[in-house]
Amino acid sequence: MSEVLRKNVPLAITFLIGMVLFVEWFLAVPQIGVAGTALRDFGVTVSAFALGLGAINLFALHGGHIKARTKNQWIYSLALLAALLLFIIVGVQQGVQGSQYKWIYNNIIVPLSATMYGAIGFYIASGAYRALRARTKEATVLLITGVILLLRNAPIGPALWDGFPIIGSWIMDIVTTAVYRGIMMGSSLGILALGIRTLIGMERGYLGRE
Amino acid sequence: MEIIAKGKIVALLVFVAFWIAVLVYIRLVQGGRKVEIRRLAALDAIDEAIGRAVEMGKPIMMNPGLGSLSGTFAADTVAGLAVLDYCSRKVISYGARLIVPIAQPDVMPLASDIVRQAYLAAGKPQEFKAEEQIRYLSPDQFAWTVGIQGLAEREKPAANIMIGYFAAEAMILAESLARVGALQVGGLTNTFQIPFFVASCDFVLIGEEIFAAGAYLSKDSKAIGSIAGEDLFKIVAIITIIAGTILSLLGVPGIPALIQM
Amino acid sequence: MTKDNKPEDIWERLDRIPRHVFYTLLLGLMIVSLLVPLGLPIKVGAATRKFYDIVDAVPNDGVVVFDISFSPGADPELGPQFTAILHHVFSKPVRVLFTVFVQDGQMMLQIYLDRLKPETYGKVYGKDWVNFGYRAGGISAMAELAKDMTFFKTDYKGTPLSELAVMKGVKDYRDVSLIITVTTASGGLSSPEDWVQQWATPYKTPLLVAMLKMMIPNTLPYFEAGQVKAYMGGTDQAAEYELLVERPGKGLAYTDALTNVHLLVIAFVILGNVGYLVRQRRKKP
Amino acid sequence: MISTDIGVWIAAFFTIFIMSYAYKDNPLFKFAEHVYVGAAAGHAVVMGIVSASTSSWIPLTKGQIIHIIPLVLGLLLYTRYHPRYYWVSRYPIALLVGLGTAISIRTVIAANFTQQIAATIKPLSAVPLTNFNNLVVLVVTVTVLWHFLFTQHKLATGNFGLIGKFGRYAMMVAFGAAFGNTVMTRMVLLLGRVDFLLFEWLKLR
Repeated sequence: MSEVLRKNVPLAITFLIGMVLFVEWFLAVPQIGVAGTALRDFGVTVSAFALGLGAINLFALHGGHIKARTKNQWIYSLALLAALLLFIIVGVQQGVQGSQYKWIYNNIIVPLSATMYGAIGFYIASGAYRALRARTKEATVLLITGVILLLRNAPIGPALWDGFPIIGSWIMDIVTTAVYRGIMMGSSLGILALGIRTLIGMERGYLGRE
Repeated sequence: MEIIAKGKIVALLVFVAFWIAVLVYIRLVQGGRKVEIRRLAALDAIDEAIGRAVEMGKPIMMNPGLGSLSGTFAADTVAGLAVLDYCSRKVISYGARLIVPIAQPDVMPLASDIVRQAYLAAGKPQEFKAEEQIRYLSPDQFAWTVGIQGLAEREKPAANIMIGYFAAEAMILAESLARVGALQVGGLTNTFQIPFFVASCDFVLIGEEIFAAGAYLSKDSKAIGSIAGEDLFKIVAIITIIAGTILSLLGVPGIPALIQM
Repeated sequence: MTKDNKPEDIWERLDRIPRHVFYTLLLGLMIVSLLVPLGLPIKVGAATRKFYDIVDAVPNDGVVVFDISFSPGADPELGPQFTAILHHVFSKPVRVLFTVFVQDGQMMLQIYLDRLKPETYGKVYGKDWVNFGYRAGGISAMAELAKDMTFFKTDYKGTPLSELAVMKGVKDYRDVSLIITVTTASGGLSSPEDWVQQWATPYKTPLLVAMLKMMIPNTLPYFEAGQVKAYMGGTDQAAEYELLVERPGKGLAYTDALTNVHLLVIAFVILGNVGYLVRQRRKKP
Repeated sequence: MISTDIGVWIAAFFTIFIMSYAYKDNPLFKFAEHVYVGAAAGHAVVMGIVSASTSSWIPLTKGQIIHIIPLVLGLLLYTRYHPRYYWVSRYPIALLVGLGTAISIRTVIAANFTQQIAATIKPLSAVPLTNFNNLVVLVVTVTVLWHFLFTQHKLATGNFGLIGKFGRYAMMVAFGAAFGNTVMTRMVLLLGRVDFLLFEWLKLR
């Protein structure tokens, strides 16, 4: 009995939800549409609850560091949990539209996230230098088209030869389109196959420990 | 009255046919039909990278990516975990150390189980140190990335295998691990990021190759059967494109419209 | 010739330029270019023109679904595009419904609304535009919205949508003239692909995508297949749009610096290859 | 004159701390990194609360009883920490997995497969260049697909193997181009931070 509750029912739920959504999508049955809508409505709320799980994990991990006074770490853990609590307290008190919440968001999250993202600029520069080398035949092809596109995006390219923007755009619009189309078609089949196996209970990794 | 929604007839037919084909191939493979998946160069590279790290006495990092098990990228993550299964057995049988950085909470218990099983199979379960080896970092993209950078600086892995879903951080990861001298094998379906792995990793599995690699290494009949079904549909797609174009050139109109019915 | 050794000659030096030299030059060049702009001329490309024309062609009182799905990290590249398009949309007699499917989008939208001030365009909240606010659920919510434009029930402040004049006659996808998404979202949340799959493919709603330049190749197959009507990506296109709507902004300001940085990267790639190839040749007897 | 806004100063310091890592790992970076992780997690929780309350809690308080279901399911997610009843969390997860999988795959087949086949099939055009481009798209799409044949050994080796090989070179052309094209995007993001430091913090203009 407990085996049924623990495993079979969840697998059946996944399957049934899948079927409802497929019928809703492919067939014109209005009644199913209502069920589909309700399910997706539920999904919105349940995934909102899932956002709390990450916070709990952080509390466990960094609370542990603080308690154990882990060398070179606990003080950082303290900063982490302080930031976490600051956002939750201010956010719950005044909502995301509150002026103080907007202030901490704009002055803490915005610069941190923007700078992390921006730091990729450093890595792509050193990466271009290191990786765009004529080491093998394939790497040489990569080097040549890479430089053509760099020249297309920098006005010096067109100034040197007005063919750069034309060739660059042609590669992007024609060759890249077709290549990505081929890759996309292939991987969509892979995704589809796994999705089908998941819905019929052949892949049950998401259930976690047995 | 229409029963099938407009614009979805062909899609539904293809969907159902694909579903059947995958199930039939899985049955066939389970029934003993021999389906061999072509060996990919990047897979040999995984062995080579592990061997090199063992010789150097340094750890091996295996990264199953940023994806979770319930989102759009579940498929990529599952492929990464299949490769993790293979890597951990190999690494542990050589007596080397494996580090697995984790982003999503739901991936952690699975990765942990896989590595624990490998230690059990090698007869040395007492050597498995879950907290040290299966490193839960953060589901936040860049916090996870930064955590991996830190791990790389401290542990200096000699091999870095990254197969799964990767986003903008792909370039940072590949550069940071190159900094510490790791031999790198990457694999992903996210077309935005494939160029960066291709440029910065020593070997790369591109797009669908990660599913084939997972199937090849796991020898799982369900995964192998699926690849056979996928191949059939790629051939069908190729034939449709070529035949459709020939018909269109001969002046038969409306082939694309037919496919979009 | 190990890592600790000094490089033996100029070629090895070129082959192994230390990272920090590169980074310092990069930052220095950016600072100088921003402080001393050269004002290099630019030309409006066909892609930007097409985007502009489609926005411009929305009929009077038409409904535009404007999706904001980027986070602060992408602000330098998407902010200028967003500002220029938003300025254009607000300058026209159309209704605007803002949707947000990534968490940070709500904040980004608010920041830009505060900057542009819809009231200066004569736009009244609730009558000319509405903000649905952030909704979790990604593609499921997006798919649902197509079938029922009042799916969210309330706006971001909790006001029932039925009480807002802007929603009058807006029932489902048939009442939407255009979707514009400004996005860096990954698949499943609000990526260009998601809008293609949930709206543009099944319902043929015209879809415009403003995104990072690096996202263009991924979106091109959809553009070529007609599922995306026009796209913008990158600061160069933002600068072009700024010219079209006659409102100079960051896009134009960044153009010089980007040009110079590209030259630096090209120079380093060339130097690296020269060093590498000369050394390879010397190794061979 | 340099900014007098304390918020700008905080933002400027965080920007510099994060940038410093490109040169070398250091304690200031580590501090910024930890604050970032904490703040992002806190913000996620707040946004989750907002979202759950607008889509379920408010309708529930207005008498729509059915909205009790997602709220209960959401709470059940947290049973995963319970040593005995951890399996109860499988119910909401089963819902999320079912929804996520079905919604993504039901559209993938049309958008990423059949429609892409249709888009590759083109009639003869009066413009020679268009015909040439259409041919290139067709050849590249087919050869790339060919490259991804894994179980068909006859098609993957010998002369037929060359077709897949061609596809692989086409991929390299595309990847090189995409790499070169991305440099712009990444540099703009970095430029945005430099812009902030120069003009919003130091106010050099």
